Amino acid sequence: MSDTPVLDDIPAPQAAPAQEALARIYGQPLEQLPLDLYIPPDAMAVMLDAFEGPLDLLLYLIRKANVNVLDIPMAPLTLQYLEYVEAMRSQNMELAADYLVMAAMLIEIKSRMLLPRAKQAEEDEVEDPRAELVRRLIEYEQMKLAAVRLNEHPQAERDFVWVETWVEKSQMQRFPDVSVADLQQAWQSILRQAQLHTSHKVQREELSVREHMGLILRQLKEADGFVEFIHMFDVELGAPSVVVHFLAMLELARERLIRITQAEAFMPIYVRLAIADDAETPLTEEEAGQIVEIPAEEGEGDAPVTV
Amino acid sequence: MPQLPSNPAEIKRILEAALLAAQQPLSVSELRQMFDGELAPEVVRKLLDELREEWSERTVELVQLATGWRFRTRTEYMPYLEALNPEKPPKYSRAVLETLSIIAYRQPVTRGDIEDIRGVTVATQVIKALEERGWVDVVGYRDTPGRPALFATTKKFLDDLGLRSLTELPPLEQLNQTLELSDAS
Amino acid sequence: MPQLPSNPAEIKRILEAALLAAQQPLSVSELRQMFDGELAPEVVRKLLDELREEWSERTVELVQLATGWRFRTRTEYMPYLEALNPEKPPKYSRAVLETLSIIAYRQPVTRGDIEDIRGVTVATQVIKALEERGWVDVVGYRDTPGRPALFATTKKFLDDLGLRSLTELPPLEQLNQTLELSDAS
Repeated sequence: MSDTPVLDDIPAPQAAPAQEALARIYGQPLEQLPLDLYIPPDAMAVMLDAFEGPLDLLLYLIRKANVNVLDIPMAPLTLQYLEYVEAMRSQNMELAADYLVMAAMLIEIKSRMLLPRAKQAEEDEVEDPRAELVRRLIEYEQMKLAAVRLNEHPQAERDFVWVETWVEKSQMQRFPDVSVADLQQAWQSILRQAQLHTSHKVQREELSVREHMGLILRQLKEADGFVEFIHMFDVELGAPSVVVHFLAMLELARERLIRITQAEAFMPIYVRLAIADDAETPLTEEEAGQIVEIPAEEGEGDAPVTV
Repeated sequence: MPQLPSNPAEIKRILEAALLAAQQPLSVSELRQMFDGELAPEVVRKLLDELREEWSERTVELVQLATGWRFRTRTEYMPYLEALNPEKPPKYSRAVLETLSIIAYRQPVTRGDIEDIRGVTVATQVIKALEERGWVDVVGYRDTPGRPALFATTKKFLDDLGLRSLTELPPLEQLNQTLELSDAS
Repeated sequence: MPQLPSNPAEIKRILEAALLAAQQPLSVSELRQMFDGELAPEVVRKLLDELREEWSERTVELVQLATGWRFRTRTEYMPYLEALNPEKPPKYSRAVLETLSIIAYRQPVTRGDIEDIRGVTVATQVIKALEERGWVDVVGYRDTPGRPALFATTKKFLDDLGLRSLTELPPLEQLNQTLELSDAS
């Protein structure tokens, strides 16, 4: 019944060529397909695994026969395809479903090709009944090859590892951000607390004096000894600053945080930090006679800060 | 915010430190954050090119990916590194690889499109495996009955394959040309 | 299992690649696994020492820890890496903020002063936190029994808060008014 040439080299399932592996299963080449329609379940599983579907099986048959995809001999191809499918179907109906659809398609194409073509139609580029199948085979083969290429491409974790050197987090000390508003809020919370406990009166305090008190103490600490009074002032900061600085110095003296000394009238005035020795080792008689100590207000030094 | 060093060599070392420690690729704009955006993108790019050059002969290489720059070990060391890490990445079946190829080259595609090309039903776990790897995701739904999901590859897919864009995918075999040629004959 | 390279330089490069890619410290015995244990531990140790030396001037350093060897980003790059991954900044406790505001507004003050104002004991770590931050320091000692340290805010404190001087802090009077207003409402 077949009027198309028989392709001897398309392998039938009964006589698969032994030279080339049909597939590799668990690394072992599958060189031979089962010899008759009785296929042991294991072998069948192997065969089903070998093909990704009807297109894959068709491509295999075509490539094996070394025929042009564009000129597929439909009759032998269909025949061989059906033999494979029959073998599969006898074992696994569910998996053969896709294959059966293709079988129907092949038979349909084959029958359409058997129909005599009208003369006039021959001149007009009649579409080959195989065209759609060819298009699908080519597209599938393209994707099949692309998958192989893609798999060969270096892949993270399989072919290389990302470098991720250790950053010792504990070394990375992060500090909280504090804004003026935070301080303001903290102060308000202190006041609230204070109001709950006592009826302290909050007095206006010249902040700049406080700031300069700190500046003076720091200045003296860095100097680590006596600093001449006039050197304590930076006149370039302007009169208000000098005044505040002076007030701060008086306040520090009052709080006995600094000592201001002058050996005798019109001699340079020296300023230094109050040190422990001041209290414990009184000055010698001579020193005491020469050094005029600017007295600090008594009894105020350890008064609690009013809130 | 730390200061921008005046010395380009020092800036380059900072970029290097950041890239070596990064847990994901760093883009030029992310790298610029370290200098409060005060460094021009062209300068960063130039320094990155220099860094890539400097590291080209070493054990790890600096590569430019879809989402930014990152250091990775050279492939030749993988056989040794594998001995250290018993956890192997998944080895994908042909079904998964073919599905991935179709999504990569034909995106966005529905499951139906993939099935048409492959000629077989695509098992749910095939797509799931790719989604779990973070290589494909649903980018929309086709406006046809059933509103099937449209799959596309992700930036992670490009990053993991060391690609900057889909145009860097291996070119498809030009099988179609054969078709045209023999049609003409 | 890959072959043990005959060239020590090549072995060193493999160790380097492994350590750069590792997510945790690698011990000498783990590193030897890469060569199927064919490399003597002394050789590995010697090569690691050489590697440490080679990397000593670079952006990451090879350090030996209790559990093994590891590449670590040098601390000097931390501020930049931090800018890259802005985590949510930690917050100071109320105790720290209140102590800071008392030192800011009432400086110089002793710990006793702060306790008087707050009505509660001030924990040592509260003041320590502020000292470590470089925001307060001891500017002197009050000449009273026990000679308590006097704390004041530093220039860094002003800089970090964007103030030119303490006078730019909101005046207390205004604060009190706000308080009264909010209490009245």
